[in-house]
Amino acid sequence: MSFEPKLLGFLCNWCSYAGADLAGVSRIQYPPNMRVIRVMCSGRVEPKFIIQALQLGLDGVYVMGCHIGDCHYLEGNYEAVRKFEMTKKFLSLIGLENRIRLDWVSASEGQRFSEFVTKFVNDIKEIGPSPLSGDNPDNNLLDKLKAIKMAASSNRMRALVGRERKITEEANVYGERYPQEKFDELMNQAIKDEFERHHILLALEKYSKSVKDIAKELDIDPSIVLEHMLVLKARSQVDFGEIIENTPIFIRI
Amino acid sequence: MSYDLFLGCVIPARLPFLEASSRKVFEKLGIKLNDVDGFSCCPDPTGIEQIDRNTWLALGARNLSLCNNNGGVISFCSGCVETLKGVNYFINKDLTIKKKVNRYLQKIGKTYEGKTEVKHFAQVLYENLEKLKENIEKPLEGLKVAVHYGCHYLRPSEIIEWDDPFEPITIDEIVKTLGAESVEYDLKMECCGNPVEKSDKDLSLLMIGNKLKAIQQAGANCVVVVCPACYQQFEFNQKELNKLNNTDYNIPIFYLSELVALAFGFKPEELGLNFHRIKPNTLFESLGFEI
Amino acid sequence: MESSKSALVIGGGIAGIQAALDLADMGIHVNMVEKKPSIGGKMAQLDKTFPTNDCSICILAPKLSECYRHPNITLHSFSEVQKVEGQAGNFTVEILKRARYVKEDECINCGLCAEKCPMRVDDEFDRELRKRRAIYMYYLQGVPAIMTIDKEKCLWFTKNACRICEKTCEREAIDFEQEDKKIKLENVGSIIVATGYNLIEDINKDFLKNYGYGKFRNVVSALEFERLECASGPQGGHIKRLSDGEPPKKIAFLQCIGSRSDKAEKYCSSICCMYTTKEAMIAYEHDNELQSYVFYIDMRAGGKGFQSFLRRGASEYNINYIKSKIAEIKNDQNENPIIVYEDLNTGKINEMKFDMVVLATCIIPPVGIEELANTLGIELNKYNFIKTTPFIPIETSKEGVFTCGCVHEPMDIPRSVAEASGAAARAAEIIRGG
Amino acid sequence: MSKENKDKKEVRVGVFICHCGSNIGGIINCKKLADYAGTFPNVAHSEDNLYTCSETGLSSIKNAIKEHNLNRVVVASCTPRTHEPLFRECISEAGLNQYLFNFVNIRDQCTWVHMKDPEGAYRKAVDLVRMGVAKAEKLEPLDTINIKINPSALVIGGGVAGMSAALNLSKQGFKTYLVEKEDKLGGRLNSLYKLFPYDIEASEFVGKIISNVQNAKNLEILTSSKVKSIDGFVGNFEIEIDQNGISKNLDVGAIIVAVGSSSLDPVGLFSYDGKKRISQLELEAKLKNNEISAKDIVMIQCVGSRNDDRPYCSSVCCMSAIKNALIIKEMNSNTHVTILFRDLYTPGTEYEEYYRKAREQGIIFVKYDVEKMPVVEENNIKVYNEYIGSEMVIPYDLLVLSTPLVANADNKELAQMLKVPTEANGFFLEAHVKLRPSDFATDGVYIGGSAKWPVDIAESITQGYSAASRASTILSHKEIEVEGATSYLPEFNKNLCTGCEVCIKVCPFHAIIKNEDDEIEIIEALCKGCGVCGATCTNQAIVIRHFTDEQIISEIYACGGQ
Repeated sequence: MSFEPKLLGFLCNWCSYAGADLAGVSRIQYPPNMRVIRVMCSGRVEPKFIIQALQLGLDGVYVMGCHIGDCHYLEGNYEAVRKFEMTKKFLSLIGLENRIRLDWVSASEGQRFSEFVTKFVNDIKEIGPSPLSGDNPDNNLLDKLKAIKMAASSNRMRALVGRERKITEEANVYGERYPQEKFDELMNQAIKDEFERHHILLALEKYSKSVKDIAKELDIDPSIVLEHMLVLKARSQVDFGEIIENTPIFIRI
Repeated sequence: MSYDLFLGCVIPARLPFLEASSRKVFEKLGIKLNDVDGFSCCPDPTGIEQIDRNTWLALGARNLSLCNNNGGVISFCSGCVETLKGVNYFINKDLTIKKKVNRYLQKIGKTYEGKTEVKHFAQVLYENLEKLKENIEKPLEGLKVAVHYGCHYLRPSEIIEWDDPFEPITIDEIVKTLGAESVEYDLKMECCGNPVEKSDKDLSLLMIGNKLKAIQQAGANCVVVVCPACYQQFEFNQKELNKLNNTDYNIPIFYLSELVALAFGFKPEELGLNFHRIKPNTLFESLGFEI
Repeated sequence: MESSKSALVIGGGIAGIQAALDLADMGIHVNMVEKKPSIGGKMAQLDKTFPTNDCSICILAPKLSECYRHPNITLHSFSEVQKVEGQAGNFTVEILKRARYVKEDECINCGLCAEKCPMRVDDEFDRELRKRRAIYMYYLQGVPAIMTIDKEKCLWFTKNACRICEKTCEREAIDFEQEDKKIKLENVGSIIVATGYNLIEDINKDFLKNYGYGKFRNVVSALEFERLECASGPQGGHIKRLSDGEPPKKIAFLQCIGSRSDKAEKYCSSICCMYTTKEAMIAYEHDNELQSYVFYIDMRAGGKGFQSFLRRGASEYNINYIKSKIAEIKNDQNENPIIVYEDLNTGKINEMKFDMVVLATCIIPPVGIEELANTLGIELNKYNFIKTTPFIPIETSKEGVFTCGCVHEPMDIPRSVAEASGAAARAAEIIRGG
Repeated sequence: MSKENKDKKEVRVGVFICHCGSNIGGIINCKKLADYAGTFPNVAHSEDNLYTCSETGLSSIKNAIKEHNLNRVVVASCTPRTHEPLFRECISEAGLNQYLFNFVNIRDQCTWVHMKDPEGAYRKAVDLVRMGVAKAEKLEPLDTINIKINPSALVIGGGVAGMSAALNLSKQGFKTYLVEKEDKLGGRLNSLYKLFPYDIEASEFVGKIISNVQNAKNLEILTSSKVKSIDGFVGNFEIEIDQNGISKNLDVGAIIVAVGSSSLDPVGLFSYDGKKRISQLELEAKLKNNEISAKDIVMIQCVGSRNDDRPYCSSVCCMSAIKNALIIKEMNSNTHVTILFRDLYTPGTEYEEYYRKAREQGIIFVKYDVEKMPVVEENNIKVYNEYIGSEMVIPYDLLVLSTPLVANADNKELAQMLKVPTEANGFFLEAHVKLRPSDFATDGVYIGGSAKWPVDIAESITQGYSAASRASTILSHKEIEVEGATSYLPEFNKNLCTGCEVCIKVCPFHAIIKNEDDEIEIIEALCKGCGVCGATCTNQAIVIRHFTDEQIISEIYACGGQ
């Protein structure tokens, strides 16, 4: 039988969930591939939720909220955008970014809702089943995704994305505004670093390794690994274990 | 209550007995049908409309312009009804069409405003269901009817504006009112295949064959139709099919008016049931209707 | 602060709803009377609302259900006020609750009956741009979500046949024997009249013929256009010409149709300048090649954010504003309306051809206001709007009877809502014996 | 508390699948679905009902709760948006906390939209129910939060709006304080001569209102007073007032902002000099003292408004200009009055009528265009009129400039005290321009009159009453109940909080503050439960009740992959 993707949708209670209901009241038909989790506001949807869903092998995740400006909580959907964009950037590191989507659906747009879902289902059918679905998922990819989940939930990333609007939209007390472009650079670098760092931590979970081992295992330049190691040590997430023929072996704390 | 009667071509020319039963039914219901002089072909909503839409519109409008009964006009033929309703629809929807059509009509000193109401005789029957009940003398118990609505009775729904285009109920309701049973069957909403007969006989046979098969499987002992085209398709092709793929179809086909008339107590011969190719006699005997 | 006295709110539009909710939230019991089968009024018919372009039903719907569920509000939909006696602080009111022929506590609005009903009827809510069945919900998101049988059109009431709805309804909610009910309310402390407005096309189509309305298919009224734009409207939110279903590329919006005019109404309808710009914006969002022309006398945009709204319209949405007077509207053989106008900036007479014309038709007092005024014993002003006290536009000529919204003067939603709350405050004063 | 006793008690979920007649039952096999749900761990009971929302359905829920001592209830049916309240009520009648209910939408978002694919619909329904149960297992009982309400109000501003609000509230029986910074009540009306469209003396009109205010019971007037500080939240505000240097403390339940607006001085515009070229406001004074001798009077509208600095229409200037023009005509019909305008703003019934009257009285209206601004010379004004296609030269001996109402300079200060926003032009910004014109996003604080936007007297008065009404919806209750599903910072998470304050920034309702001991504190009374703070909290310390990470993640798991 043909591939029937399984999708998860996070719908905000006030607009998109109501829109989905209207599609029902108007009997507008669409494929039954999407399961729905109702949240009060799209701003509640954390990156880790989206990533968790992919990790479980779901083929795609949809986040829907009120149109910008219509948010029942004034600005929740602005926050949703920032968090979603960060998640997307993370996932693009491992080529899963096209499996998640963010859209606005109002309470009167039953038609629009069903069109969006239909389109998403078809697009996912196009790109095929998630490499993480099925009985033997791609474990290497799974590890990376786990690393991403940890990274996205890390204090640093949450702090960054949490402050993004404040930093880029309003001026600080000195009236300085941090330009979006520059922020994006910073964000992208952070995403890359934190991904690698948490990937390293994950690698160390099993057993302790030297910089060389890790560099080889994760195929990252040793010098970069070393830098990460120092940061992680400073964060006291790793420490020296024993030293074998003057190569330090790192252990995870 | 009275209506102008639009007979069309097929019924008077080829199946006059259908007209007979219909007229009897309406007389019994006390609904007067006036015959109007000068009606032409409706014309045919599948053929002519495709070939020359303006002609179709103009002729249809001309027919309607002849009606002067404020009850409107009814027809025993779904095709005619669709044409006449269609002409109304387009004339009222698009003023350019209205003007154009009236330019044609002017040449014969006529005008048409698009105000004449058009009804299918089955609709009128449904609208008078209670009266119909009162007049029933012989409930048609034991009759297992496969209702075939046919396309033009329902679709295009924005033109016909009657009953549900996908899950219609009116004729089933009438049949039930007559005391017969309406049998659900697959492909109920499929086309009978008549319109393609000229261009692709095999396809046409395939379509009617599938329907008859489904009807037989559902255990119906007769079919009711409300359109002369469907009637012919069902009547004339059963023997042919039997020859082709040695099936044993022998399912009597009734026109809705005939069933109503029977329930009203009319004798089969009064209705010219003997003109049917597939004689209902055996069926009637098996049900113990005295003939 | 409980009170034995209750309040009566007449009209279930946004004004009435706000007044009722405020009073109810103050702990005062409210009887709300709505003529139509569902509350929501004109705002429910709008696609979006200026100047935020919020989706109208999205922001309205929560208030509707709040109104329906509020323990302090008794909603009498499909009902009318028939008799009012007594005076401020103690009115006695008689309400006629019209029969829906559907049991309110049984119907779950599943819609099966409407699917089966064979009768097609012009849909009033959609300004007769589409058909509904003879048993119907006034509109999809309507509250209360209960079906109603259209007695004028139902086959049973007209021809004594069918009753298919009765057969299809699994909850046996259909009740053809249902009868109109009289409901008597004692000890009503004060009354708020919020019966809203009608539009000139509702009573005087002939006048609009001068503008091609009813004559040319592609000339529509603003409210009709609102429905055409709406995602849940007759064209599913795809704006198409009524003549041939083609998407319009050039639309004319004509202001002051029947307003500020010696031929119809002398007053200004107040809201048209703004909603016209909104409609043009939404239309543009549907199709970025669309060009809009607004033919106006004075741009009246005094409200919050209104001026910048107009600026955005002109700069970002292809809207051209022409200060002008309309001379004539013609129609070419392809149903393209042609507008002949005098440009008030240049004094020149010009002609322009359009795919579609939208008329900002005049707001008029609600049909039946005279009877209501009689029943209530309140005065109307010379335009037949409710007469109010100088500088206190929520006070009628009768003590204890207040008003809000368009029933006393054309106004936009925010002002209606503010007035509604204001009226509620005054009503509370009386009920609490202040 | 909830957490512990949940751990103690084993979770027993009851699942109820509604046929909704054939709306659901006609598409999928509800019986089968119910039986299947019965096999989930922790599901102690499952059944299908023809209509779970019917009396029979509800009572069977109640019975099941007793019989199988269920402590969680899941109903799979239409949509929570219409029916959740009903079922919550039902289970609380059966003695369960209402938040232990979870709704699964298998009609509006399943059978109704997958009619043509019953198998698909069934598969989806199964997943949805599994997810619903998974969430239900993790649900915790919550208490709705009650806030005591102090039945008294503070009205800031003693103009018509403020006075109307104060009058109404006091008449409704609430102790009301009316604070005015000037030494007497009346506000803007004190500087006006007559009022349109009825030509009533402003002093006379406002005088009546003032005396009503002065005679009103439980209404305390504080003139020459300024608000110094505002603390607390809805129902419990602590205000500090400074009255001529003496500070006073007031405790009130609600606050109404009616501080009005100021009018722009046309300094540097159209060679304004305050003598021969004056502002509309100065004209009022001259009319009051009957100092008008000029024969040729020209008025210019939109002076300093509807331009880039002030891109708004002040909406009252056209009417006041017309009014004063008519007064002048009345005094001496030979005086020529010309009004140069851009768009005449006389909306509605009476104003339009008034405008017509003005034309009949021979007042001349000339439209000018921003592209070609009028040029003021010593005794003439040159204005290009496209209509006649040439420049007009209009002589004048008195030039009156209609300047817009502008936001008070001290609005910002007050806004910060109240934690409410102002918009680009400095006027106060209400919660929603359309449907909440008198509210702020912050509960218990309301707005009326021209402090929000330029409005005429009638509208100021209405808005005053409107704000009073909104305040009364709070003040009328000894206690108000607010949604229990709020965000909170559990004791056991306090150590996680780094005090980074990101949550404070993202909360649109100012429900999160840093308290005296420099700890993050969530004022649950103000929380609306959107959950953004929880999603943002850098150390994931904040918990969103009823939508906890735990609950959502278990839903995700239940949705699963295959």
